[in-house]
Amino acid sequence: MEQRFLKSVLGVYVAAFVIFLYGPFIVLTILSFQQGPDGGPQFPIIEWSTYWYQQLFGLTPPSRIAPLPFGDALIRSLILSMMTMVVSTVLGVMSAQAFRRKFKGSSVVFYLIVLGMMVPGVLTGLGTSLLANNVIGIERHWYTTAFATHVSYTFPFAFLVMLAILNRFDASVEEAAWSLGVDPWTTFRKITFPLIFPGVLSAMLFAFTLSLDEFPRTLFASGRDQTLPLAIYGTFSVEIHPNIFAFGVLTTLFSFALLSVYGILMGLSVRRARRQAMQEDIA
Amino acid sequence: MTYDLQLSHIGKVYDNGTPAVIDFNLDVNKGEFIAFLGPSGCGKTTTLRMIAGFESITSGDLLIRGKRVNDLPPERRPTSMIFQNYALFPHMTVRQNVTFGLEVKGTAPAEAKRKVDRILDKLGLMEVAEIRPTRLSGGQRQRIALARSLVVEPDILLLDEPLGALDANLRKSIQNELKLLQRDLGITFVFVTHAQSEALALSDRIVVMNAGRVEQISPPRELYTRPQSIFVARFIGANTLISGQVRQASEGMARLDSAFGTLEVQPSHGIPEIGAAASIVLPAEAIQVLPATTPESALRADYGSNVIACTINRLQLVGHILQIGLTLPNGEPVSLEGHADKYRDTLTAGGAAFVAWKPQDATLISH
Amino acid sequence: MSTTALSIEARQARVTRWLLLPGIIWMALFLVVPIAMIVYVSFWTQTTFNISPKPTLASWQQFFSSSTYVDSLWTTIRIWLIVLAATFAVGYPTALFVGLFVKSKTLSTVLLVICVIPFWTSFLIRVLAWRPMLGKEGAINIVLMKLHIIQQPIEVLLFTELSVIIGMTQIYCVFMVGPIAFMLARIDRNIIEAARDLGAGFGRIFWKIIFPLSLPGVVVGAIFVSVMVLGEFATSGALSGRKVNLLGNIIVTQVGSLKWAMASVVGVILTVVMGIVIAGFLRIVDLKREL
Amino acid sequence: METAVFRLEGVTKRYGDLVALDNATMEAGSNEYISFLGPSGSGKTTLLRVIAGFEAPETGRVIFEGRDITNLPAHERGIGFVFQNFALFPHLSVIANVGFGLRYGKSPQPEAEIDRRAHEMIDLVGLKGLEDRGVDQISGGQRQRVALARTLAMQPRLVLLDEPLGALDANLRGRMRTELRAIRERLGVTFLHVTGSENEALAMGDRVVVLDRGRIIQTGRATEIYDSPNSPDVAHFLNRFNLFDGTFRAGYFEGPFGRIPAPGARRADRDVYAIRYDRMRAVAPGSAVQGPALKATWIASEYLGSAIVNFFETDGGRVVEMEQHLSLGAPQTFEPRQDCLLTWNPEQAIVFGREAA
Repeated sequence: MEQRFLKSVLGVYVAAFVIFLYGPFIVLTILSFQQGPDGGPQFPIIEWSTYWYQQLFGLTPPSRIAPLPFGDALIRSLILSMMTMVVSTVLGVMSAQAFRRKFKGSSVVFYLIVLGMMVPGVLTGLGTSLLANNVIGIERHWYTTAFATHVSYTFPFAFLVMLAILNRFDASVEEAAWSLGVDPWTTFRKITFPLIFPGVLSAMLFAFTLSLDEFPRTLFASGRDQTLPLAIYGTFSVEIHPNIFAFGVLTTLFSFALLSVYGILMGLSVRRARRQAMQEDIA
Repeated sequence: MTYDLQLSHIGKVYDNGTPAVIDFNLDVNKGEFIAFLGPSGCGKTTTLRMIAGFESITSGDLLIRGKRVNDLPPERRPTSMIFQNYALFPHMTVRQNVTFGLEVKGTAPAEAKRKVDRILDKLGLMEVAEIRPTRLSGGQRQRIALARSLVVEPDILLLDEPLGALDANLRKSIQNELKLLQRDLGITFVFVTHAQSEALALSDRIVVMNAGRVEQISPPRELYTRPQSIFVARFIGANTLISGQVRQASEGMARLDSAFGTLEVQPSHGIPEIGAAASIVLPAEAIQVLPATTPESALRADYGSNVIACTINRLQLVGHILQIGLTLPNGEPVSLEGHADKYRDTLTAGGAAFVAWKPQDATLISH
Repeated sequence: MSTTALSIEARQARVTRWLLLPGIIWMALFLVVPIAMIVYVSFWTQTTFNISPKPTLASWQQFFSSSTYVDSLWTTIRIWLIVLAATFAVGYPTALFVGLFVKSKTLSTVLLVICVIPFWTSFLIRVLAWRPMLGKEGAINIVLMKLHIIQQPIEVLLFTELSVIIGMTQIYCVFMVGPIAFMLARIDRNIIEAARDLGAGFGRIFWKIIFPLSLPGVVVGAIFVSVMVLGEFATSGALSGRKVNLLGNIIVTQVGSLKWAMASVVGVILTVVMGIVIAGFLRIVDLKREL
Repeated sequence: METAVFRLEGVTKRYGDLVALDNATMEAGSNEYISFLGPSGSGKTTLLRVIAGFEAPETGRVIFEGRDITNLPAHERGIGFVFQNFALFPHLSVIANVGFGLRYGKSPQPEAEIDRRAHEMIDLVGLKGLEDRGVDQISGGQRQRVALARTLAMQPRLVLLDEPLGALDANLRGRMRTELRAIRERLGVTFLHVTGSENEALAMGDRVVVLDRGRIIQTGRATEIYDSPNSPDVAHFLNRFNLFDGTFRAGYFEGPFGRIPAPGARRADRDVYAIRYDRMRAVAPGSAVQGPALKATWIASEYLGSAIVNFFETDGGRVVEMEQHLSLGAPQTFEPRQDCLLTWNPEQAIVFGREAA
């Protein structure tokens, strides 16, 4: 009885929590339909319109409010996230694979890697730009210095994901392959990798997401050409218009759609596997 | 007199409408060791969890020492459960694990310490008392679970496959320990297992379950030698089933027409109908293997018409046990074993022999 | 005969070394060296337009003699502690519900996904979205006035320390929920049943069993939140109307005016604070063992 | 015995302070079935893993077909290994599991040959018709067979089996024992089989190797080990003997059952009297008994189906077991706490003594 009561209280609490979590987003969505080009990013709504969405795609006549300069920044961000994703996942898989064997100094190496996610972004960004700017004297670019800081941030996440996956990995299948005369590299390609692939995918997803939205590191380390978060940050210093809200709604909807497709596909494959298993049980 | 535990017409239907347990009836005396035995999914664990209070009871009455406890939550029932994975508190030392139940009850610390010390000592856990259980072996963890349950002095101890997580080596010795402990304490044990060897070895009575129903409740030996249904005959022991048709039946003797001629059996539960289809259930232990040289008259005198010629395929001595593999005339293989002293040099692999049994050693089950 | 060949052990050790090398080099070059750089540069000599590697304590003295700078250190610590407590208070009950009380695996996954979805909106836009929420004519005031709970709009909501705290709590609380829910979901249900079986009520089970077992999740969550809050500057910049100056804000302004040495001093102080905080948390829980 | 296929010379393996293998030396001939017996933690599995090349020994040599393979990695050894958990490749079908080594191993075969040999192996282990199933769609017994077929497809001359039947239930285990022996005899391969069950070790091995704390303490034919264990430890691991401490002096053993003659005692590091469970007899307390007489109280019995084990407690609080096989007739029955006198034929006992010749 006691527990059931607690459960309903907690249920209500969680509902409130979700409202807290989504409140700003809902307000942002509402305001993205503000009248344009004269309506500001605040209540009340003067008149509902899709002006700001049209503006994003350049469908409105030119006005005093310039369209958001996000085109190039978005492409740069996507390329940077891809690069970061690939490198940090490869590094993560390699290091986690190494950690399956006990070795001297493993604690030091573990914390060295994990340090990457424990150092605030401002510090890494600052340090890297000091290094590039004042000591080596090279120019900073999003694809050099910023890329380096991104990987040192996402690599620990990929590493931890892979470590968790490999910790639960039953090594006897690899030993079985060796005892069949298959060399370790082929064994990794044909046995280990296919089996840890779901983990690799989530490590990639992690790295990509973190890198795409990474801001403090990039701020110092990326030099002249902006990435998407920097471009957004740039609009802060001038006046804000609802077009940035519209942009937020669209990006969220886009990623949500991608996520749903992924979820539905996963759900279907799980259900198919379950149905197969059930048929086996009956047979 | 009141029973320690009574299940009267207990039934359980899951929320989705599937029945899990159907009309379960059982009276348990104080100090009895009861085993629930059956294949996975037969409802044995569900029944145990109903007794513990973790599953609601759909119908029927559950009585502990005469008191109806259907609606009591587990924390207020005088039962204690040993989980299959032991469910020890991983962040507490062995001593803290065992003390937990007494703390909850509000036992004075000094008294609690005395009780905990006594039980730790009894189960040989004193040396590991200050260690966390995650670092201990399976056998030790099992004993901690026992100590944690026993220290609160439950009326009934419920055990859910407590030997399942142990390796085969350890299982035998822990099994013995458990048996001796139960005899020593005199508490009622209800034990769930899917391994017949455990049920046979440990319990006073075995409840065989199949698909939610009770098939038979009997002491081990009776269950083994006198199965009451085809399911039990196939599930328990190593029985040979010979089917046929009842030709003649009376109080003390029934005759059955089978592929091996007319066979005699003493019906143990009721007189079968004449002409009915029935099976003779022949436990491996009831079968005598006799050398081919045994004179026919001697066979007839001892075993009547229950003699079948057979071929011996395989003889293997494992320790002092002779394992015999033979084939009946219809090609059915039979495996049995005997003490080496009994069969010393009387049988040869590849040779012919007789199998024979006494009418009272077999059981007749009507279909 | 290959008696001179390497032993199996030595061969495995060699493979391990090669697997680790790229990661170690990367982290050394792009993480350790940059941090060392901050320490080094904090002792450089700064003139208005230039900086030279002549060692001096000038920037350090400047930091500690300026009340603006020292205050920002205390503000950072205060906001960090408040946000940490708030995310824990807001997050733990949610995690308890998601990780422990929800029995269906599907539902708990759905709830977790719901918590994660906001992350697909850019962090900066999420911060910005709080402005029309908290403003004098913002959503909260509108709703509260419509409900007749208040007569006058609440003005302290925006461009104050409170708005920074509210914003950060919302943005970072999910980092608390995730690890705690994960640890709670890992608790074997039989353990809780065993405790009930021994007569314990919910309160005791919570304090003696559930909470201690979820502690590693709390610590991991706290580390996440601390790392992010201590290094923050965007939320405070956007929601406080420049009233709240965190160490991060100072670094940004100093870099903006090319005062590298001063930025480095603040960076070193931030590093020290961070180091103390993380070391403290890691004393409670061995991160490596919990994986 | 023909020439040894395989030899271990003074192999030692430590994990930190724990000595898993202590100077182990043994050899196996071709076409031999050797089983290993010992309590858990005795080093049986480590022994197999060292032979397979999954673990490297600190000292000693492993020799296979006349070659020192101590430093050879596992995939170059050509020794088969069957795991307790089967270790099938979960993402591959039955036939792909069996053909895996032929396809990706040292000497890759043409597809047609892989297919032929994989099918041949699947037939051998009786899995025809299941070729295209996923390995999670077949039963435990079938998985065991896939594991065996996968190993045998490589035609190794030596196969290591690490508790291969441990994951199967009792009924299946009995059947698989017979099958395993039959398959081995057909192929003439040497099997080294580690098992936790003394019964399995005795039933399956042509020879049995007994291990204790990393040391090989006895090697011999199954009947030899059973009838004459060379130390109290071996007798203990066989799980068939009541062991009594006492003193052996001048041809007599003095124990809790009195002082009785003990001719033919074996030399050992301590004085122990061993008598098999099935050699014990219980008689009424007053009976006149010649030879050993042990006062005891009946406490419990266990029904094994084919036999009954009775437990007695002696005055000293020791538990003594007596087994009666039901093929020898109806068993004795006892009342709770009934006093008895336990006795046996002293000629059937095995006595270990420090002073024995």
